[in-house]
Amino acid sequence: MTTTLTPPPTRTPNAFAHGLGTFLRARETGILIALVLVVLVTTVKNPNFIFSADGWRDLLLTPSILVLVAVGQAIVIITRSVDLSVGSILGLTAYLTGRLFLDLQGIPIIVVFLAGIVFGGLLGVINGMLVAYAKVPALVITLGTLYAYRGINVLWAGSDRINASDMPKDFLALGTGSILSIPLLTIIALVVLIVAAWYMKNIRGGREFYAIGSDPAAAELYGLKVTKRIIIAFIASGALSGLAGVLYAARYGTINSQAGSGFELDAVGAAVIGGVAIFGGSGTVWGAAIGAVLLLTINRALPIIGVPDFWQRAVVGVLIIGAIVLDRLLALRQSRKLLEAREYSDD
Amino acid sequence: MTISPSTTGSPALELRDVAKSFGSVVALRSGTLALHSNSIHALVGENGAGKSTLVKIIAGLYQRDAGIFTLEGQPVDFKSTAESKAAGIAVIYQEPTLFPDLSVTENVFMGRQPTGRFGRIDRKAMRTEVVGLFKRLGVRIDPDRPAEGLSIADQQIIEIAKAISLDAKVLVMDEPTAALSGVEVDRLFAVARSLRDEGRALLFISHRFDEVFDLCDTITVMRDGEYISTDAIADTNVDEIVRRMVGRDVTDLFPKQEAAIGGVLLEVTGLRSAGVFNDISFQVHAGEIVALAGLVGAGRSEVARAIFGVDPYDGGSATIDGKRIPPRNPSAAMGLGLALVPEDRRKQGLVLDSSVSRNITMAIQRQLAKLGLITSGIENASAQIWASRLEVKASALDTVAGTLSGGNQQKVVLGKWLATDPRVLIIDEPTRGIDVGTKSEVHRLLSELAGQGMGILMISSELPEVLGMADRVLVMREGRITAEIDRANATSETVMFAATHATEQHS
Amino acid sequence: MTDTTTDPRTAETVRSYKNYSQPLWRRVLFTREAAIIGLLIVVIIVAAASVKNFGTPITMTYLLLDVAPILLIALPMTLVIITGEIDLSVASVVGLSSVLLGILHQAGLPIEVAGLIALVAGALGGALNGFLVTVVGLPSLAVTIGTLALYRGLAVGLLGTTAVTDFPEFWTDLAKAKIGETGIPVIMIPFVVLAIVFAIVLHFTPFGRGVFSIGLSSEAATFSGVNVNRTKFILFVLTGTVSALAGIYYTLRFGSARGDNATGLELSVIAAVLLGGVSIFGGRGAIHGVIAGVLLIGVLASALRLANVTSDVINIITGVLLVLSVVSTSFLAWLQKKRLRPGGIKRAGISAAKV
Amino acid sequence: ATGCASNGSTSDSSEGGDSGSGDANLSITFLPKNLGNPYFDTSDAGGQKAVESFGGTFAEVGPAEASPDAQVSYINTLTQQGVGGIVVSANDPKAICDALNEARDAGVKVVTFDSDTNPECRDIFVNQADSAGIAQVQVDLIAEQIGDAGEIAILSAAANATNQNEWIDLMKEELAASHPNITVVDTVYGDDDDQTSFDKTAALLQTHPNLKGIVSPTTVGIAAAARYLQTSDFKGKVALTGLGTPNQMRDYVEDGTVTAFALWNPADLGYLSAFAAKALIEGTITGAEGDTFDAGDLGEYTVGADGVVLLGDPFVFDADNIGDFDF
Ligand SMILES: Nc1ncnc2c1ncn2[C@@H]1O[C@H](COP(=O)(O)OP(=O)(O)OP(=O)(O)O)[C@@H](O)[C@H]1O
Ligand SMILES: Nc1ncnc2c1ncn2[C@@H]1O[C@H](COP(=O)(O)OP(=O)(O)OP(=O)(O)O)[C@@H](O)[C@H]1O
Ligand SMILES: [Mg+2]
Ligand SMILES: [Mg+2]
Repeated sequence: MTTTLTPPPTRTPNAFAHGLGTFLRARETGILIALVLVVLVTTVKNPNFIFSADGWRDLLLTPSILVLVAVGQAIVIITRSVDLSVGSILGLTAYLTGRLFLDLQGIPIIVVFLAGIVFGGLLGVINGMLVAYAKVPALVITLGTLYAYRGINVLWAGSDRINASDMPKDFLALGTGSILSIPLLTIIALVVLIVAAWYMKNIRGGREFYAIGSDPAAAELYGLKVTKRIIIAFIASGALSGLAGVLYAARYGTINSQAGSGFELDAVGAAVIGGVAIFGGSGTVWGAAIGAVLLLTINRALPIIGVPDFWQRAVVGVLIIGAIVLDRLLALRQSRKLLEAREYSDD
Repeated sequence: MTISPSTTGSPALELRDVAKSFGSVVALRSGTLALHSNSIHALVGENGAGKSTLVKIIAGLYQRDAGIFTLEGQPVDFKSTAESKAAGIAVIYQEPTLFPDLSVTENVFMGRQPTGRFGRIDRKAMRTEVVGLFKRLGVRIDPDRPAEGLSIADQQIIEIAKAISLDAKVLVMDEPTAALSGVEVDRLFAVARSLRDEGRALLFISHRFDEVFDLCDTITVMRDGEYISTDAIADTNVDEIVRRMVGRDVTDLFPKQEAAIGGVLLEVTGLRSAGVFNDISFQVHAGEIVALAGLVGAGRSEVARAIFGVDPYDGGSATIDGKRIPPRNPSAAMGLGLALVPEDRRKQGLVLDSSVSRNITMAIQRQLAKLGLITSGIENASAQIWASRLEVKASALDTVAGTLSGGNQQKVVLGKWLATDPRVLIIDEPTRGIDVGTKSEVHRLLSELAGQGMGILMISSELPEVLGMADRVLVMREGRITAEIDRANATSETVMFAATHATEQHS
Repeated sequence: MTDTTTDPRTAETVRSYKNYSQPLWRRVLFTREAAIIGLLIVVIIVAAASVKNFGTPITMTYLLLDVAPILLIALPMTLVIITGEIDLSVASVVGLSSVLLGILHQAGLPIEVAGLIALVAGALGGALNGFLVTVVGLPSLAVTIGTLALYRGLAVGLLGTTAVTDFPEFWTDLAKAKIGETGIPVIMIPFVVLAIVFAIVLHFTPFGRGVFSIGLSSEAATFSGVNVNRTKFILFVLTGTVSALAGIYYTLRFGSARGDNATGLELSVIAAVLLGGVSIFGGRGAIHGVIAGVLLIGVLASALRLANVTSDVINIITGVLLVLSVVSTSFLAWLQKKRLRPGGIKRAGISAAKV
Repeated sequence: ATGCASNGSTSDSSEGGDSGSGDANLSITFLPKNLGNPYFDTSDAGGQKAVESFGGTFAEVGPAEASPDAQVSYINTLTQQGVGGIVVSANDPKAICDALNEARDAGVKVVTFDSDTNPECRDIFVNQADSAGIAQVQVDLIAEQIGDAGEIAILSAAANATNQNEWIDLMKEELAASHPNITVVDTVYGDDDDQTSFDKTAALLQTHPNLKGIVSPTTVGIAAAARYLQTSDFKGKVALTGLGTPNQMRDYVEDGTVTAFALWNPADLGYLSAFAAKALIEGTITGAEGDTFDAGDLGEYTVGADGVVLLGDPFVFDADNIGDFDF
């Protein structure tokens, strides 16, 4: 009887070893290693990739906006939905940001940020309600709102363009400035990422996203509030896309009606590459964030490594497919291991 | 009706004349049940008697159509499982429902994790509690592994741990032991008894009478959705209970015709699949009905699926008339004259959203096609024949199959496979969830088919059905055939003994 | 003995069933397809009456020329979506086949051979999608997001900044030619042939029945002897091939092979297919509805353009129409369920939103 | 949105030809590469001013994204509407050809501006400056700014843009011929998209640490590149020039990020194109070499070889003169 149950190893003595083990087994590890490799190889080829003020800054800055959108996307995908309208939401809020500065001279920057987040969240609510109440697949709904939101944007903006000179210098500085050589935008993205990761890992609500994505029927048996959670996931995605839109305005300085178009594929791509299962239930926002950084860093590294401009999309495609195939193989290996473990325990 | 001596005062939970229908299927006519603190109450009844439905009403998953439901004297009306949980009711469902991607620990605590500051989930506390629970249940499952890939037994244990950890006043267990082995069952019983002694009310559902008589204080019998009786365990015996469960002379139900047994049709030799079944060998002759009996989870369905080619297997072979049935190719098996009526008719047997006529002709599309083309007219003509032969109760041939009652759905599946004109029919749980009248119709049909020279392999968990229909009974236990019993020697004792005991009864 | 038991039964109780529970007109009129066709007719009538120049025959010519690639790709896409899968890489295959046609022709191959190779390349592209979905077992959404980038990347990479424009006049003229005096473009001939083939395959063959079964319940289909993986693989290959055909048409019509040809076309195709009544969950849809869906979007765009409505409003209308069409389906389904289950009994099963 | 109002009247007046001289159909529609591009906003505004000055009806339509197939749909629509003239900047020299020819067969006059099609598909091409001149001025500017030696890179628009590619080729020839110490190390494509151009600039500067200058012969590209440079360490170290509009570039010239850049006046380009269309519609000219027509405030212009009308030499903007312009 004493042999049947070996007490679990006490964790304190070798917490580090345990942590290391968890890290090495995590799905995100592979993708992180890939990222480090890309950065290393590129840096060896051209040290400026990291070791110049701009190189360092761009390494951190360029992916920050996509990181925000990818975090929201990851939350939605983890609950077994998908949000294709993020690019359109980003574009709309970016334009809203410009308009606010133009039409309400002297508006405090913080108010603009809040307005962007709230507006994005509202667009997310529309998605969430349609998906959760009408029980219609998220893919179709958000494909529809992808068109509709973008159309509204074009209708609103026309061929109007917001230029850097239309927005306050302080605001634009947020897009490029840095503290202790870490760009502000990156800090914002990191804060959001850490909060989201913490929530997804340590708060009941966060775990329920995973539960719903893992098995929606079981979630209902457990008495989880499935509808509410799905709507919240879409609000999160919308609000983060809204925040990303405000930051987009700060970073790029010029906004027209097409800002952020095509972002949805990058965001879904980042999440999938980062190990978020497209059928929900597993993956982390960390993974999605690393996926976003990898995606954009590859984009920047390919010309330095010597891949010509025109071939870069093909390489990105191969990398996406490679990542999901790898993920699948790892999952298969895992489930084989579990099956073997069962056979042993049966003996 | 006598009240158990161990229960005094008002019941902790009471249901009276509770009814529930699903469309035209009446699952529960008059469910009556009273659970008392300090007591373990057994609920028994045939398959489809309405036990699980009753459980789901208690859990708040279903809402009753009529009747009274009180908790400690107060009428309650649960709208969701969250409400019943909050009211102190823990439920172990018949089918384990875990989140495959989440860890075992998380599965136990989902939705009610212990939290510390800032609402942070206290993982340490969670893990400690799970380890304690598993120790109490005497199982070795890594609390940190994902639920994905766990065996049914392990999943069932996690369900049990989950329910126990709720620390509920009322604990409902719907066939928790169906997949468990002796050791685990003993542990479970020890825990159940200690819970009883702490003053809780427990409900225990099982088809294993030894367990029921070992554990419980009181027993309620249900039949066809109706309450039959409640007795103190000490005042009754197994024979009495079975008589009440079945409620009629069993032999009347099974109009077995004598058929001439011919040569070997289906021959299975040394079939094995790692972790599922091992060394399966048997034969089915023309005109013969062979029953494959055993407890749920013994692996009978897996054997059937492997023979038919839906599941892969690791070794061995199956032949029809000496011709090898190629693995993983159901359409080739169909070509050789094999038909499989699968156990889960709603998922595997039918395309629920498709019409009756499409479903009936689904397995014979290629035969029906003229010049490679097929039309609704051709399908309807063929479906007409089988629907009327089996007397499917449907208003028209384009009625959506999912809207039919369970028994009629089963008839459609039968029709679909009989239409292929098979030589060998494997039929998995032919009458699960079917009402009594339909049941005997199905049995008569099986008899008739055997009489016409078809070889039938019938998988069934219903003992009376096995005993009433089979020319020969094969018993499976934990993935192996443990006994072969001919009609003359087949009794409930011999079959159940082989299904539950490791040592083989017959040499 | 057998006689006595069977005879009376068949004589007494032989039941006969109506083939259909509803009269023909109800079955034809009360469908998504009929609704879309009706809407199409209404839009055409309203546009002809209120939009200047819409009534002219040339409108139809331009309209059909414009929507021809979408019409073509929508055919196999319909089948793919009915099995419950999706292919987002079609527009990239259009681009790739366009580029292949261009560079191979430029390299001196006769255009017929170049076209054939482009078709084969499209089939191979579809086969890669199919392989990853059926053999490796990946979700088609993720796979085709990847191949969307890959095929487009190959197209852009192969041709770089240049565009190949020197195609034989015979072929470029043919791509725009009209059938006699009718004003109907010649491209409609292969389209109609393909549409008939696809309609027959989907609606009148065992293969088509299998496609529907897979979409409704791939498990039940497997248990009935339908080869699920082979069916899906074939459909992905077909989609790739027809997309390549659309790419060839596209190239010849504009006389220009470019890497970025038809960017974003996948969304138009999917939007049109869904509008045409195909369920994204799989298992339901019809070719005629899809054709009406494509034409509806095309007619709306054409009429609105003629009425000087800007492209953004056209996009909003497309998006809203798409959302409304799916929401209305599930709303109708919900109503029907309510009617079928009187007494307000709660849904038996547990359903939750899926992707 | 603006198109609705003005075009409503197009349809009304297209048949009658009520305005302008005689019964000519002076409804002229501008079809830029895409809407929402400030360069075309300016040129089309110039066109509108011209059309209104001679009493025609002006309209502007176009796709949201610069693609030839979308332009074809619009050309077809305009043909059906029976406008008098189309003034178009081509997204592809060949792809829109047939549509334009059909329009011409239907009696619509076609003027290309900014980016030409093949000559046989239009009546007149109004060239902002001849390509050699454009290439020359940019080469001169960059050579001067980097001291006639070192690495430079080019940030272009779409990879298929006809005019861009032609200029780039000519610039390379000119550099090879007259500035042997300057090497073009890279050409990247920002697709006339702010974000892409911005990110490509960043990548360029990383990839080529010794870069001395960037030439961006597109207004979107030069503005995005300037915005990147402004906030980077490379400000003042890497020279930037190319083609840009004064309003977009004002900040950067004033703070020294950019010393000088060139452009013709896009408003004049649109203005001239509108008058060319008018002359064609009225039958004053046919597009043959040697034809002359009146272009309002700009004076008289002569059609050159291949039906090309040249606006003039590009103008160089710098800190001293940028304050004089507002477009
Ligand atoms: N969701 C449902 N929809 C339609 N019919 C149902 C549903 N659930 C149960 N039924 C029917 O109700 C009847 C009672 O089912 P129930 O599951 O309660 O039986 P049970 O006594 O638990 O049987 P078993 O011993 O096999 O578990 C059966 O005929 C079944 O087919
Ligand atoms: N020895 C075993 N160890 C672990 N898991 C097993 C073992 N035997 C069977 N299983 C698992 O149990 C399940 C078998 O359940 P299933 O209910 O299909 O069996 P069955 O005998 O057909 O029962 P029934 O048809 O009566 O429900 C399978 O998931 C199988 O993997
Ligand atoms: Mg049950
Ligand atoms: Mg079974």
